[in-house]
Amino acid sequence: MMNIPSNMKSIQDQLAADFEYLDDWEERYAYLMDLGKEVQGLSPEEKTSDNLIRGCQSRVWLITRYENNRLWMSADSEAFIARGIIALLMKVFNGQTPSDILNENFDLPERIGLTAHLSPGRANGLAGMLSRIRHDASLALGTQNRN
Amino acid sequence: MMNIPSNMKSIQDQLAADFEYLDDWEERYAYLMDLGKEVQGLSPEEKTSDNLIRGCQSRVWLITRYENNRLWMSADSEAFIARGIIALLMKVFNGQTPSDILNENFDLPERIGLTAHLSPGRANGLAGMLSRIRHDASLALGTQNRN
Amino acid sequence: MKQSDQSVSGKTHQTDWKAVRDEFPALHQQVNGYPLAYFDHAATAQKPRKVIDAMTRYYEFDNANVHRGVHSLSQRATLAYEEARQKTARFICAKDPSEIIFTSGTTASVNVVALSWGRAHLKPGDEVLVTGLEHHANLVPWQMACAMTGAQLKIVPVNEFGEVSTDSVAEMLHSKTRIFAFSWISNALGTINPAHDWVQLAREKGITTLIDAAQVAAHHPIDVQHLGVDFLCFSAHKMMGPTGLGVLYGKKSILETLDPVFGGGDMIDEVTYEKSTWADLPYRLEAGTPNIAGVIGLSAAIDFLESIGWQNISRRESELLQYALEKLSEIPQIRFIGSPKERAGVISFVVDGVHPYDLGILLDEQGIALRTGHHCAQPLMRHFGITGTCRVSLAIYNTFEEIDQLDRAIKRALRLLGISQSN
Amino acid sequence: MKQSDQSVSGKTHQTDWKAVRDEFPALHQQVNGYPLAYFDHAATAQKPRKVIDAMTRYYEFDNANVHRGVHSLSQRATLAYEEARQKTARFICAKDPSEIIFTSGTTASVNVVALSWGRAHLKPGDEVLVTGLEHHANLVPWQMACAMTGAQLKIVPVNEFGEVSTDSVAEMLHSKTRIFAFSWISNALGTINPAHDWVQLAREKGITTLIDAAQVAAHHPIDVQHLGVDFLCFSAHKMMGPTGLGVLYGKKSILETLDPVFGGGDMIDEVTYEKSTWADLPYRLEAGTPNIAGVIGLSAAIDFLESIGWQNISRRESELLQYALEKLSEIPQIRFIGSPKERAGVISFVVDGVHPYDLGILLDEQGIALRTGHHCAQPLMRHFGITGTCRVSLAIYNTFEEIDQLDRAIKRALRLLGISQSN
Ligand SMILES: Cc1ncc(COP(=O)(O)O)c(C=O)c1O
Ligand SMILES: Cc1ncc(COP(=O)(O)O)c(C=O)c1O
Repeated sequence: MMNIPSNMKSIQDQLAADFEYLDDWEERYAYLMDLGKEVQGLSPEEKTSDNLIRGCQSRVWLITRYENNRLWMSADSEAFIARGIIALLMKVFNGQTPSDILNENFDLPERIGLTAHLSPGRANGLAGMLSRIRHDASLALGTQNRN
Repeated sequence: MMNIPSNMKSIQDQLAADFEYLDDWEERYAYLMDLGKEVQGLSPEEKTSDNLIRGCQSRVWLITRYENNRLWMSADSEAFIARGIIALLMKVFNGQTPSDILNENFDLPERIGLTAHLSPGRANGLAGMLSRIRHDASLALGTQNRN
Repeated sequence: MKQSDQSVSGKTHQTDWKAVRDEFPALHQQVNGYPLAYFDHAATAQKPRKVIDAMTRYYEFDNANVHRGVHSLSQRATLAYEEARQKTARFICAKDPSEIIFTSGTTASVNVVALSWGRAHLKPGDEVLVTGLEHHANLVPWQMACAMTGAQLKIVPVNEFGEVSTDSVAEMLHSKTRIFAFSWISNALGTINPAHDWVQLAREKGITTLIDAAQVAAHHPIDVQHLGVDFLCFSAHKMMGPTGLGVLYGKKSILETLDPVFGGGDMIDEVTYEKSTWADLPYRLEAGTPNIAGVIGLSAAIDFLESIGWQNISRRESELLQYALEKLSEIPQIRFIGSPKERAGVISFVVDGVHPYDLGILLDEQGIALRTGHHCAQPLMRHFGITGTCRVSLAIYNTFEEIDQLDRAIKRALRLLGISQSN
Repeated sequence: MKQSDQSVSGKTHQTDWKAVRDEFPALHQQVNGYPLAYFDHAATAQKPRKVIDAMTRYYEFDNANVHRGVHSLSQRATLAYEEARQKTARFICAKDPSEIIFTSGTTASVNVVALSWGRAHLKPGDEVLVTGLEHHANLVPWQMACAMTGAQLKIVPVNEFGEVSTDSVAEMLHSKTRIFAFSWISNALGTINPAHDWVQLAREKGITTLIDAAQVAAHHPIDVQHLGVDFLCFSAHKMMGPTGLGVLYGKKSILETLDPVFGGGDMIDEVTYEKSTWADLPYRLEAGTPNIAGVIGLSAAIDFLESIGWQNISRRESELLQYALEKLSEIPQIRFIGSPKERAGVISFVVDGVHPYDLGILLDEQGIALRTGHHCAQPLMRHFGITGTCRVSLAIYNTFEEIDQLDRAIKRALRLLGISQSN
């Protein structure tokens, strides 16, 4: 978990390529949910309302930790698809530096046909998760700059 | 003023005929405002808020009196056109019996091209005046029936 | 068990339901490569061409501010606006058009009553009664009114079938109860409450009544005289009319006692810098420029519903409901939430082990629009020990084929989710 | 002095005003046998084709309830709704979309502040300051808030020109003043107030500010950052958008302290039978199904105005205003009410001995739509010793020919009324 990941652009490219192999929406969702199964999840005590991402119809909890100049995250959700989305986010953002996170153009959802999940409405969690990650990254950046 | 008028249908027909002679809207309004000049009006003391017809943009006051089984009315307004409308109403309804008033189909406005003044909005007084007259006629009818 | 609309159309006589459906432009589209099957009627209804056109026409020809203008456009707009009020009055059998207040929605209507009537009539020790079935729109305003006045909110319990028994209502209506506010049809479960009986019970005890008829107006005729209710609220957008418009009906004698909640143009009689006096009803409760186009759209929606006829509407809806219930009960993983004896075209269900959100997404991929979540009835969900359901809500423009499509789509989604029949 | 639009178009460079006018379907009609000349813009604006089409398109393709749906239509509707919020935020330079609350109109926006902020911050001894120019929408709610809280309403006086001097404002903003609520542009006289300066004066004394920008949004760019104002209100229908929709802007830090006025769906976080917690901004202040189509129409109206550009808009409006003032001042019977140095495209006048209603009717007979009456500003009318005026209000879609038509029509009406020049 603490291994330093490769750069975000190439991770996104790799994931987009993985999804491109899949023929139809069924396979894409099946793959997404499979990715979700790998997410470690959170303990009941970690599922606090502070860690709850508002604006998800299925509850999503997300915790970030700033360590060694990098942002580490763990998350959980009640729904399979939301967990799949968590998995994608973790693959891309987990262990990256705050400034890289803030500079990254996260276009993966469009590229793999999951744009719907990015809508700013409150039914979906992706927008909420993304803004929590970015928010925590800017906080971390603040800490870093003060150091 | 206390002369018993002819029946309302024939008064309406007569007025409609008078207006038919007029060539255009200018002549019709000129005639209407001329009719309005004949309206006797009310004294300042009679212009109470009870006598005010709500829903006229130009203030209109109307008083009815029930005497000899007939409804007698006097009215006033600040505006020339509203006084003209008052004149029409008085010609048709003044001195009629309550039951005749309530039974009369008052279609004169349509016939002389003044329908706009009948709209149920609050800019115009005709609807308000008409419903006040009808209201007072039903009250009078109640009195009559109890006698 | 597959029925086609053709084979069924024999049952519903005169009405050509295909032609009715054709009047709704939004229904004729593909979603994710599938024909759209819109089952989210209880959230908001689709709009027939005539409603859309009426508003377009208004903006193209008659657009003007109402009431104070003497020019022709303003006269025309005012006439259309006030005729719509008369039509709405007739639609629910109100005695007088001035008993119809146009608001921005059911939510606003309930809040106006809770704020204005509530402030005037509630005090510590008093009780406000609602049922356990309420939409937040008929619950939260009363919580707020109680918090403000010190009155207490009481809830008539819901049974395991998603019903509220008339006995419980009778028991909880007592000398401390000031108002009984209840939904006639539950948006979450479809339960139809015996509105007339409940109002009678309350009236016998001199208790004021409010009916949340948001789910009723597109489905059943409403007769406020027969109901005897004091207040009744509904939204245009749920009855094939436009968004941003609601109706508050109130008995004239009681509306006349209400202080306005909002102040501004149109609701005043005379204003000085020091104080203002209020206009007559209905204007007193309609501050500011109203939703004129919305009112004209509502008027067209009423015409549309009446042109189809209530008998045809209910026959069609109950046929669709029966068919959908049949199909869905054949899917063993489905557990219905609520099984009220009197049920409108609403079916709520869950699949144990599956979050409604997942199912909703996978159905959307197959063109199915249904609602997942708490349906603005969180306490009711908690009553059933769940956080949400999938809700199918039906309208006359749905087809039996769409229900077949739903059936296939659910099965496919469950396979994908790995929830096999044998689970 | 007769100018044609052709001869003038040279002055206004790029913009083809005839083409702009052609985008407004309602303007191309005859009224009583004359071409309609619509001078009632301040009451409500006409709508360009693009605004009407955006709403039609919404109803034809994307109509669904927002926020809680996972299906595609609901996603599309939500996206459009929230993008419109972002656009509106940008339109007035708000820092954050959550500072934009959609309401049913300016009137509702002001009332929400008066009720929610007022209840929390006003107490006996406090003062609320408004000006003598206010529309009832920014006067009556404050009277009601004062009646409820025991605060006192103070009025900055209007001078003979229909202006409020900044000196008087400075004088009346003092330690007891809690909020200063004023209209940026007077709908009755067209007076443009120095909004930025007034807000600065109030801020220096720590006084909360509210701007009624109902008459501004179609005419001038609004920059809430530059203004530094706490609350700002406007209506879509006055800026070529639809009826039934308004905006309440509030600084986030202050909006966050506001309790909701209405309770219901969408504004809650968690509801139990006993109590509820509120959602985050902006939802907390948007109870119930919003006016979704209206919001989409507003978005199109913003696009339309921006596509023309503020410079072009103000140049055009001031050319029309100058021309109209010139023409009308040549009619000796006309007495202007208000002659503010800074004036938007609004001209109020009376003819002594003639009731505005009579003039309005006789102008309507000649295709002229203008407003007569008190313009929801009764106290201001009383200040001038009149009960009402005739009001010409101009917009970019008006033409110089229409002003000529107005000129001829007034002269003809005055002849008919027997008010000859020599009077
Ligand atoms: C200056 C001003 N404030 C407020 C309002 C009220 O706006 P609305 O009626 O759209 O709520 C108006 C328009 O009537 C206005 O001109
Ligand atoms: C039963 C019920 N009551 C009230 C409402 C609230 O209606 P609106 O959101 O139109 O104000 C709804 C709809 O959401 C409903 O279904």
